[in-house]
Amino acid sequence: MSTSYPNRPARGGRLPALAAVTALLVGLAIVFAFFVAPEDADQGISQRIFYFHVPIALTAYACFGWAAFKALLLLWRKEERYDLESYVAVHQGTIFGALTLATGSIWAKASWGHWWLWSENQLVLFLVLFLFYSAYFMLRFSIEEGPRRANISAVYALFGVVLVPVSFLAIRLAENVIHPTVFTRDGPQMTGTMFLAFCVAWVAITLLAYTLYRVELAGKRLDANLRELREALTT
Amino acid sequence: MPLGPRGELFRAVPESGLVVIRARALERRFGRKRALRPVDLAVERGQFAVVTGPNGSGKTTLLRLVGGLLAPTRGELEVDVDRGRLGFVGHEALVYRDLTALENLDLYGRLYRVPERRERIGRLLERFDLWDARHERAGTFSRGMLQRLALCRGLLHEPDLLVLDEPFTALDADGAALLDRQLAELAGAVTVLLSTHDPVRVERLATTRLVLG
Amino acid sequence: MSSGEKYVAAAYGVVFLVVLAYVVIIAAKLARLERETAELAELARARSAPSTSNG
Amino acid sequence: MTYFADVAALARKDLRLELRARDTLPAMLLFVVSTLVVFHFALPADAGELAAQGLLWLALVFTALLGLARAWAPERESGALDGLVLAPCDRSAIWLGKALATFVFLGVISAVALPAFAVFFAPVSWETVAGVALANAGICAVGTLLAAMAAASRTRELVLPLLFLPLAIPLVVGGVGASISDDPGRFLAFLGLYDGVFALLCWASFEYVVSE
Repeated sequence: MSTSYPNRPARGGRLPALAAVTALLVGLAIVFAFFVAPEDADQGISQRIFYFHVPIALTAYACFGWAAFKALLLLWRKEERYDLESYVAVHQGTIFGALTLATGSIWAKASWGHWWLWSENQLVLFLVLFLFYSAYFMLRFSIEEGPRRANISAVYALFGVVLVPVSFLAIRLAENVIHPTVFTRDGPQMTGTMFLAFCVAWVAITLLAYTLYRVELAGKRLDANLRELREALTT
Repeated sequence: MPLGPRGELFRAVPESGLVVIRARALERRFGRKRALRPVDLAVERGQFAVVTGPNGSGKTTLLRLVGGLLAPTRGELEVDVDRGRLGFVGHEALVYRDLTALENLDLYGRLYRVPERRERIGRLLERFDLWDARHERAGTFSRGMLQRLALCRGLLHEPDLLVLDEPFTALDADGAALLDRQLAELAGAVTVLLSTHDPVRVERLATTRLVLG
Repeated sequence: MSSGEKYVAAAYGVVFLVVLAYVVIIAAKLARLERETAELAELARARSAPSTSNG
Repeated sequence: MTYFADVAALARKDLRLELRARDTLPAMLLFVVSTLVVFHFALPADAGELAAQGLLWLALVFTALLGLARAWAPERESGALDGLVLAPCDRSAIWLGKALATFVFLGVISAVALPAFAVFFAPVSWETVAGVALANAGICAVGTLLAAMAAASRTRELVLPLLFLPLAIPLVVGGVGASISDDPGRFLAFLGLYDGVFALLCWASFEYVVSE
């Protein structure tokens, strides 16, 4: 295990600038979603939830992917800082996963009158992933801090990323046999401006996730540094 | 013998010979608790290093680090021994309770690629006075017999480096004498890192001493 | 507000609330960190100049 | 060639331990049969065969969980895992040996559970048997590694089901699908894919679970 300190800020501190740009973009995304994009022909206003729901889902996938990437780096390079980065990425992914479930179920209620639809593959997949990654925290907090916990958390994060396509396939297979679909939903046809609103929202939400990731990482590193300082001063 | 910054004894940079174990400011933490304060150590091939210190000073942690069972939290550790060429005898015998002594050693013999496995197991069991109990389950062994079985397991594959964590515990008089003879035989040929509460017993053999604070 | 509008408001509201909750948690952590650094600074001062501190 | 010799030695060790101690296998056999009986009473009278098929898979998954909780018990009680980790053999052999032994145990359990199911509920098709075999392989591959993770945690029996169930969902989908769908081939192929993908991942990552 190399001895690079885990608490050196990896890259420069342009966090405030990042946060400002994110806030601006999120505001822009809302403006686009509500005022620029035309109302959807058949779904009406409830279609506007789509502009946040799908980008949040895509961002959750990105967080889980990022966590697996950092986990791979930890196992390969054995540098302590990747453990913290992988953990924070999983934490972000779980938050956005929960948001996906929340906004998704509100959208389902608005469009089809049911809070939960087993036929909605995306939602079911996120439910499975949410259960999986919640277990990540149960596992992580039940092992004593150290190289062993870092390795095990990393391996589990790798399993998560493999589980995504496998579960998606399973849910699709289950769809027409075990749970015949009740509501068919063809992909939302998007006009030019709708697609633009979607893209702005996607960039905004991704940046939001990255900002929160950097904020939480900074917080966790501060914690670690302070703990070391306290130890140095009190022993 | 120069004294280390924290008063522990270690050899200066060894002139000749190959360094088998080198630790620089080696530290290990379990969660918030620091189990091993920064330690420097250098042991050459064929040397007999003795680690002493009160309970909780980190002797076991240091030996498990050298054994490769733990990774350092801070500092560096190089152990120039291939995996499988190291014999580790700790507080636990690392043998299956429901397997007989013979079955345990046979399993380890296969995994450690020991040539002429049966003969070597037979000789070791005899030397450690366990031959008559070879078909009995390890679970029925007394602590002393388990410790002797663990020593057989540790020596089975003729290791280049032998790590012994307080090996004399639970051994009765003739068990300890038996271990003394065994260590005397090995000294010089095999590099040994041994932790103990009563250094006098191995004083004659020791070439390097490390006192943990 | 039609039922559709209620749901849209609810969806965006949930997102806003979660982000807000996140900011609140980070703010609380910041406050705790501030307190801890103050404590440590105190400790450091006490350690570096023991004679003057209790004079 | 020594890799498979190591795996064989490790698997034999587990089988011998189980024959000696005889504590896990009988418990699992009794558990699966009593679970099926409980399910009978849990099913409403007019529940069709479909529901029953689903319950078979539920019984198999939870029985496997019981077995997996005990998978690393001998190593944990004796600390012998340290001895195995220090051996020159590839550490994935430790996983494969344990997975094979667990597969044999699950095979014995299934050999009792399937006939019992046929007697209690509904006849068992060949596709179901194939599905059970493939699912058991997946359960052993993934479950053995998760059990090793759980073994390193303080709340072992508590955390293992949480780790295992999400990963078992695709297996249940594949298994139930193979039992009741009119095109079981697709589901059996999916189970095969699951086994292949996760066995490879377990094989590559097991080392990091048991060593530092």
